[in-house]
Amino acid sequence: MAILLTRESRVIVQGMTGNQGRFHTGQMQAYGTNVVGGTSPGKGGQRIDGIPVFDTVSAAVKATGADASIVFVPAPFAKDAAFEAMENGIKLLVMIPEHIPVQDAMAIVTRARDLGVVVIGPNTFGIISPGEKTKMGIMPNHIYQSGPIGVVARSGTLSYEIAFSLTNAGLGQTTVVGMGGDPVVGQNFVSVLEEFKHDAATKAIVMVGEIGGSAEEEAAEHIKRLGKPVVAYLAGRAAPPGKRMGHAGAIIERGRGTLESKEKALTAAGATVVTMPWQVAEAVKKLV
Amino acid sequence: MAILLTRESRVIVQGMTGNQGRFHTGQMQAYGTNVVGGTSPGKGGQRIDGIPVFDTVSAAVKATGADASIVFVPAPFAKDAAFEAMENGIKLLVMIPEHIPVQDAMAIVTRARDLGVVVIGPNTFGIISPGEKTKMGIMPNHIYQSGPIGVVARSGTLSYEIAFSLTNAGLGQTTVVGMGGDPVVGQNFVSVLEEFKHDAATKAIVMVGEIGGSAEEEAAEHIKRLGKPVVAYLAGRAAPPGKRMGHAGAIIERGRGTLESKEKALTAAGATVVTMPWQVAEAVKKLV
Amino acid sequence: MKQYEYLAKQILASYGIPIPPGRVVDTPEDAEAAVREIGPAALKAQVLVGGRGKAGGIRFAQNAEEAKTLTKAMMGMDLKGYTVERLYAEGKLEIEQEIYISVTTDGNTKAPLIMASRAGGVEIEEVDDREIVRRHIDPRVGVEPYFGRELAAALGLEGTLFKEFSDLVVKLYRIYRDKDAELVEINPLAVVKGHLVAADARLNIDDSAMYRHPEIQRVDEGSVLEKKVQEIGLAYVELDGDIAVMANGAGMAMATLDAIQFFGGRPANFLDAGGGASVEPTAQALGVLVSMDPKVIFVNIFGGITRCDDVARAILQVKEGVGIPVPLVVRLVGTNEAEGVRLLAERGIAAYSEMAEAAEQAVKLAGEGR
Amino acid sequence: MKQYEYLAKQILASYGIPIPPGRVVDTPEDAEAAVREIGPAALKAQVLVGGRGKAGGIRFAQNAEEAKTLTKAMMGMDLKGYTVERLYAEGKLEIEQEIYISVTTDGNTKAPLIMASRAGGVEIEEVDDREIVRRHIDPRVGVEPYFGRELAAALGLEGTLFKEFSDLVVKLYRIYRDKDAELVEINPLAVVKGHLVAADARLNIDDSAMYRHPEIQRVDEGSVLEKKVQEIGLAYVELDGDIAVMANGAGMAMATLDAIQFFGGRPANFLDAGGGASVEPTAQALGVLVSMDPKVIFVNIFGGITRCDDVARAILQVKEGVGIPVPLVVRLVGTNEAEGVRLLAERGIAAYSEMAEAAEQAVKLAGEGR
Repeated sequence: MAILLTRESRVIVQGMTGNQGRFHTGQMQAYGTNVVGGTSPGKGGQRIDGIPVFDTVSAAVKATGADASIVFVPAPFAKDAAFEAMENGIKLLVMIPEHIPVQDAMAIVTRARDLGVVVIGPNTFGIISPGEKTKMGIMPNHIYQSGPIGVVARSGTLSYEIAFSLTNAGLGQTTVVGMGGDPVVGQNFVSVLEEFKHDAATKAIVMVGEIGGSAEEEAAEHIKRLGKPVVAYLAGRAAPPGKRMGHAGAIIERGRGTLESKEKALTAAGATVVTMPWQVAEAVKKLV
Repeated sequence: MAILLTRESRVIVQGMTGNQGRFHTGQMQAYGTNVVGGTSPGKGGQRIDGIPVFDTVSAAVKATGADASIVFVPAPFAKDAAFEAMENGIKLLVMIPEHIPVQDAMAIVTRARDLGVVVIGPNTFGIISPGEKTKMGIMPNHIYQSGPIGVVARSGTLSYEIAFSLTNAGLGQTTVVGMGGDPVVGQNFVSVLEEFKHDAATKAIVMVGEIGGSAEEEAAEHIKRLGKPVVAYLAGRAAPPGKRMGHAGAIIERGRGTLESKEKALTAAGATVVTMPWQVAEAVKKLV
Repeated sequence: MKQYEYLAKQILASYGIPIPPGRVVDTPEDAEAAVREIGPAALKAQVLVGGRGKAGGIRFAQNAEEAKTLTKAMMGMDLKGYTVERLYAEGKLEIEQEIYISVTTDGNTKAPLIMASRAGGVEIEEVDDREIVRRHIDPRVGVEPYFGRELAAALGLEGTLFKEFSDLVVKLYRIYRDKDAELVEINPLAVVKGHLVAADARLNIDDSAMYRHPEIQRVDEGSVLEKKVQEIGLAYVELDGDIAVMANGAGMAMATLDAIQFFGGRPANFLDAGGGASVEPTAQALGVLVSMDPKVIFVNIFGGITRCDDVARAILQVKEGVGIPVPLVVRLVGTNEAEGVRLLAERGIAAYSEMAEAAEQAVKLAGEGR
Repeated sequence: MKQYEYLAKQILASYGIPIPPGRVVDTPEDAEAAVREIGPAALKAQVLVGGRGKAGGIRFAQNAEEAKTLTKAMMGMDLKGYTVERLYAEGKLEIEQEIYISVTTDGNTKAPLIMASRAGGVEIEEVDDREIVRRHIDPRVGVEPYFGRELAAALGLEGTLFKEFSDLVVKLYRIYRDKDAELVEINPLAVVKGHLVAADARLNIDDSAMYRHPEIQRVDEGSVLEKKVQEIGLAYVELDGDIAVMANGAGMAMATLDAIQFFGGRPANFLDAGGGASVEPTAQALGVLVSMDPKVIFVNIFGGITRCDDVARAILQVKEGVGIPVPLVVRLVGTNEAEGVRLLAERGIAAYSEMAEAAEQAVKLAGEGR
């Protein structure tokens, strides 16, 4: 079992003929993802590793019945790609590119809400469901393993670190979701926790958060009614206030967004809060 | 009984302190409309004929529980007024002004669809429900009478002509709807016919159409399944092709929109088509 | 408001759509100089009617001398009722293919409609429906580049044309939005040396939105009389009959024409005096009808916002001012009817209350009818 | 990308928002001339930090002579770590009231957020929550004038201020949209002689959107080193410790700082080498760390897209090029881990696989820790 992405998902790759698109299409196939097609305007008719390339998503969907898409086009073209996917019936959309203008991200996410599309990202490593042997993303294949833990993270490498430590501790994952590091992304902790809540296979959840924003505080409210144990690790303890740390937009504002307020809220909600990434696996073990 | 506008409707007037707004507020009250308030930015706190004036629709709705609004502001401000009404929960919106840019009308109508707002107009005389003694519009009060006929028209004076001839023939009206003369308006014959279909009090329907567009052809399709008799009168028999007749945008294009094609479609659908306005009442009499 | 081709093309060019080299000319000498500069050129009459080419409004000059001669012949010529006052000298194109594309508003779906066809170069009305690709645009989404690509794919374009056409669709929609266009049309969108060029263009701006486009040139349209009435703010169209007509409301005015025709008469014009015109503009409009020298004047009013007494006052003002030298038939009912009828009766004008009777009488007075 | 106050104000003014008269000056003579022209003026240091006023970055010159003296004193002064390189001489305002207003993006609701308060003039963080009016904007609708009126009403404004404020809200949102702003803030929005004036303004443009704003001036932000690393395209922030740090991914880099602090060390910087940086930029970034002259360099990599062998190659390139004269701790796991570890081992560098162990060792080598 898994959330959002399952074996039934029929995946296309937008921007499949670029370096990144081509490489990760291969990686996804190797992992087991059902990649049914790709798009690259002007290159329709080609095949890459046996997968048909189309000029438009419209043509790809018609020919393959795709319902999910992963986008690899450069940031200035990402909004176009996202709308092309959504207006042509794609219901799960993974936006890999970073540096997408926030206004574009807002337009994408707003439209997605109206159309009932689940957007993962932008600026995400994607989503992987080890139990279903399928992924849409750029995460390394070998660090995951099937098991009962759901993982939701803001940023990429940190989640690899933690997923790998879970795997090494014998704690496999149902699904690992990367929400994306940008200021405006499709998911938030609440929406992903809600999915995990309804996934019978998920027995415990790991939340990987950061300073800035108030997503963790909102998640805390939700955790009270979740009915499943949660371990939370938040990065940014050593970050000085007012400084922006990369594209995570980790700026501390007005008490909200400080590590203290987040950890306090999460602890009060019943979550186990750990201080360092290497403490996560141990904490999870105590709960399952 | 009536459609869309009933005695329960709580009406505000946007632009109530202007000449037109003030005059027609009086006329509406005289007819029986439940006018609960008006708006005029910067003039909040005043009263006009005992009706409270507010600075914003938000304040008016909060104070009066209004659910319907009639807009009298000049065309350049009409889009703003319409959005103010819709975003503040108004569900029936009558747009009197003419010369509203088509792009603005399109934005209004699109948003209305998303929010479930019924828009009458723009460039309309409004809507009147004689049986309920209530109106939102600028039509003369004395020419209507309560009875079993539903009337839907594109343009104003022509509908007065016909409504008055019905009244004079002893054929009162449930509701008379003016869809408005602009290229893009909130209603079409199909949507209004559908309302009349479900109004038990309406026994027969009069459609007043024009050359141009294909609204009448689409209505014909609907009339086949309507279950109520329809009399149709269409203006523009003598209009030469390619000429625009006023703001009705009556331009004949490609066979669609000619009087012949419209009358043929309506006749085929079972409607009684008459040639001149003064033949309408007689034709209706034969049907009820 | 229609724009002359050269104005439309200037706007297209400002959005990065390629247009041929060209210059406006209004004397034979101008044309001579222009052709000397740009080489063999089409001389295109700048009039606001379709089908110019077939009507002789587009001629080709191989050299400057020819341009001078042709311009001499074309300036001042009558083209479907419009006088040619200026030409657009435009570099001759070696056209390989002609495509049609336009964006307009579809009142039925209440959405922008884009139409394209590879059978360009003729009026779209003459193209087989199966050769036209029609796509509605969701106004909440607008036109992102993918929409252009889908359209290019639907037309079967490939390579450079696929890319250029996709880009052009985005720009065309932007013009439609930014400029409040009723219609923006490129026909033909020519393929020249493998690239797209807007060989002809039409741009109609929404009259109601002109107030927010000071950057767009006001273009006079229609006959002298039409312009005169439009200046008063009323809708007016010239027809070819002899019964001058005024009514209030576009639908009512149309029905009035219908009624005249019904009784065998021929209306001379369409004049919508508006839903609530006051004395002065109504009198001015009536003055225009008098100046048309018709056989009969027929005024058909159902007073809603328009007050019958105002109409009566306007009639009397004209009658007692410039005078009304032809028979006048007045039909007057509705708001303040009694007062209006009384005012007219005092000065010897009997008003009808039934539209049918009044129309029949107007036709009879014109010496027509059955 | 933050904009200097004077640049922000130019943009505001281009949207019709009233700003005080002002001029950029960078010499005492400039300032003298400016004040001679505009009269008594505030001399405002153009630096990209908040709270300038309290830090002495805003001074008032009553006359030209004073302006000269003050400018001499202010030019080159250090303001919260930033050197003052230019001033903005701005006509002194008789402020009757100070209002706060800003538009920003709320990542939680994924919608623009407008905040306003009648307690303007101080940082909004210091204003009582109950005195702040917060309204989200539906991005599908944007800001129509009514939204401004609702906001003006919520603030309790009346008369002229009601109208001016309503209009200003529309313009401010338009700037936010058109310019891809992360933040557009007017604080204080001053009431002067009963009218609104933008007395101070902040405008931060979304870095990711700068590519589509050639009209917006690029503003250098940060220290020399920060600029250098940012030019390579990596995210870098200077801190005040002595352990130089490089990691891949913003989250990972933050966690690395946390780990160093956890073991009692002090990180010298934040450096996100990116999710997939190749050899060259990684080597460049590492070169920057070397040039910082830290006690220890700590490289913490979990290879996802980043390949461990690429990182190893970058390390060796720097080691064998400019050299790495301080202790180096490398933690390397993930994609192509074996190859990367082997490459390093060949040149005598032992890589850790556990982040905790590596961080502890780095702290130990810096002579710190518990």
